Amino acid sequence: MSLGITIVSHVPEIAAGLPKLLKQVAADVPLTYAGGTDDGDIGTSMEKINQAFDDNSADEILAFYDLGSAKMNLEMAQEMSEKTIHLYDTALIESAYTAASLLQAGVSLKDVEEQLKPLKVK
Amino acid sequence: MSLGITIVSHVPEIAAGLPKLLKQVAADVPLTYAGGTDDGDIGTSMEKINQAFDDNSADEILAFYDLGSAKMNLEMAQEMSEKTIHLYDTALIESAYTAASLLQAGVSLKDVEEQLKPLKVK
Amino acid sequence: MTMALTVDNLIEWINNFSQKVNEHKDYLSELDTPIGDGDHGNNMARGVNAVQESLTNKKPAELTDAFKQVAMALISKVGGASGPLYGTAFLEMAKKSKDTTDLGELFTAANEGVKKRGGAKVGDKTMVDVFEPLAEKLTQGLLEQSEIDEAVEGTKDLVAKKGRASYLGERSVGHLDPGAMSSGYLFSALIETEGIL
Amino acid sequence: MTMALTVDNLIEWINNFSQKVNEHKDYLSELDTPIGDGDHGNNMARGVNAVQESLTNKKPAELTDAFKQVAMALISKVGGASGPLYGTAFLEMAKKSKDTTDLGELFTAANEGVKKRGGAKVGDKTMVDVFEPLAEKLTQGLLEQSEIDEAVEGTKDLVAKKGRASYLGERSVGHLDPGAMSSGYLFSALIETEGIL
Ligand SMILES: Nc1ncnc2c1ncn2[C@@H]1O[C@H](COP(=O)(O)OP(=O)(O)O)[C@@H](O)[C@H]1O
Ligand SMILES: Nc1ncnc2c1ncn2[C@@H]1O[C@H](COP(=O)(O)OP(=O)(O)O)[C@@H](O)[C@H]1O
Ligand SMILES: [Mg+2]
Ligand SMILES: [Mg+2]
Ligand SMILES: [Mg+2]
Ligand SMILES: [Mg+2]
Repeated sequence: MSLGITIVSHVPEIAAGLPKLLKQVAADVPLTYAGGTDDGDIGTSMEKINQAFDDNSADEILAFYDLGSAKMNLEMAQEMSEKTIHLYDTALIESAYTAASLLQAGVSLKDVEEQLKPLKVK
Repeated sequence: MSLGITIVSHVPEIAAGLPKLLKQVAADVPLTYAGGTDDGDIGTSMEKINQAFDDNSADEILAFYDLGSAKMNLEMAQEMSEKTIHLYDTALIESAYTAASLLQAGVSLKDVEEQLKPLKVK
Repeated sequence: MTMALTVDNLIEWINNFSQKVNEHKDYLSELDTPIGDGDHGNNMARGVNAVQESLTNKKPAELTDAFKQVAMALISKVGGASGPLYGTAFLEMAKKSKDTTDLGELFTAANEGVKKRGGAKVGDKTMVDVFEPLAEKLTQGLLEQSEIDEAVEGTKDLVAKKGRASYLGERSVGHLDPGAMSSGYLFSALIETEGIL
Repeated sequence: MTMALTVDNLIEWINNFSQKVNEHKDYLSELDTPIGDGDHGNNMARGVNAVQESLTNKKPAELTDAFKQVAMALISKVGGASGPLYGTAFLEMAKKSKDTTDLGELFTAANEGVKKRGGAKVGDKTMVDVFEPLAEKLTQGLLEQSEIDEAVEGTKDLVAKKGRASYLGERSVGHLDPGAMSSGYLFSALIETEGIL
């Protein structure tokens, strides 16, 4: 069972930029992202999130988001996806970075989640 | 005494993208950012941070950052700046968004800081 | 004596709603400015225009399909929090429409969906403050414009607990909730649709 | 009998350091891979090359200027956490060099600066684990390569408490700290500089 990460942000640049930070410490962790609305404006898109889940080579995904409305689209995509999607209400950048470093080091999902707990901010 | 925000990220795209999210809710709050190293690689640059402080039209600045090494460069820039710089060890995106909405609504620094407290994650 | 919901009057209802949203687009965005990001009118207009395009391109054969088409267009095109929320409302109506055409029951299901999706309850200064009391009125066969106005106006004095406005806490008091206003249009559009109620 | 620190042997020392960093660039980045982001060698190489350029372009007249030029080049060019840390170390030496040329005192000041800048203490698996014991050895006039090796090697069994490696917690054990290694080169370069100790 492989574990991957999906980043969801209202801003296309943030969604595309964060994986660059994560790649540095997690070259082997499958990373995908969804940023902005269908038209590339500020917002989120359930379809883009769906696509990011599909494009991720892992079959179990840790998903991180910025603001509340992203979470609603994430949950709709989660309900539609065949993959197991874990959603975290944690600080986007900080928790994605933590998860990426730990997954790269081969840490189990349970232990990753333990380290994400103090990063819950929403 | 006007209040502004400066965003510091290791990734140029994140630094440039986050203000787009903030501008939506805080059109009148002075916002500047510093992202990446001098060469535009992943990292931070004290000089870029300095410049972001200078370019900010406010004379008192709330500064937010992503990872620990950004904080060190921020502190060096803070020591060199003539402005009053407040540094927060809070979730970058979430706390910058909170601060921006509140400053736009005319909330005092003290009250903003009160609302930032639960967002401390580093 | 409630008259029947049909594909035709559903489309008319949705067209009425679209017209109101487009007419009041700037007002909805204005309401969203002090306590949000100022895009609710643009979001909703983008959404309802996509809905109209969808219903025109492919006229639904069944009520369930009609509700689904509305939901999918809103989910795809709105972009803001109101997208998954209105989308969920119409998806729940689509599901429920397999068993009933009663608008009270349909809106009760829609309201439950919105509450589950967004985690808001009555009093949180959201569209739930319009959906919940008016679903009740529909069930009682008592929906009137004055009730709609009252529900929308009632959000003014509330402290926002969900969505972007919640960041402002107490400072959100004194402003109408934009999503409550657009929801008000959805119910008004119902009243203005001949033979649906 | 400590010999004097001069602008000339300071430059020679820094040149020796630069050479070591460039020589072991890939090794430093390799050390940074399992417990960091794999860039420490590149960061330090970029930094020391900028230092050499600065010292060549403008030969400093005074020790204080020399330390300052080194600091500023590192601060500008390193890019990672090690930039402000080494930068602070050399800035503190610049300040201290107004009062003394004693390397023990200079490195004690440098170590205090690094600790203050990064918040690390001995045992946190950082460059402080090299700076602090070796500043002490310098003060006692007892700096030797074996002491340097021991300090660097000692970071292997530690749990990282600061910097990127700290995200891995217990899993950082078994790996040398890259910043400790590059700091080791700084002290080795000192030993290899004629007449400075
Ligand atoms: N969690 C929630 N539950 C219920 N309604 C919500 C929630 N979050 C936001 N809303 C509604 O959505 C409206 C804002 O919609 P919109 O401006 O389109 O989205 P966004 O806030 O993403 O820009 C609010 O006025 C409120 O009625
Ligand atoms: N807070 C800190 N205090 C002291 N030393 C630190 C701290 N953070 C990092 N370091 C040192 O910096 C080294 C990493 O430097 P480098 O790889 O250049 O920076 P980055 O981690 O930003 O990529 C670590 O091996 C450690 O010795
Ligand atoms: Mg909005
Ligand atoms: Mg919006
Ligand atoms: Mg590194
Ligand atoms: Mg780095």
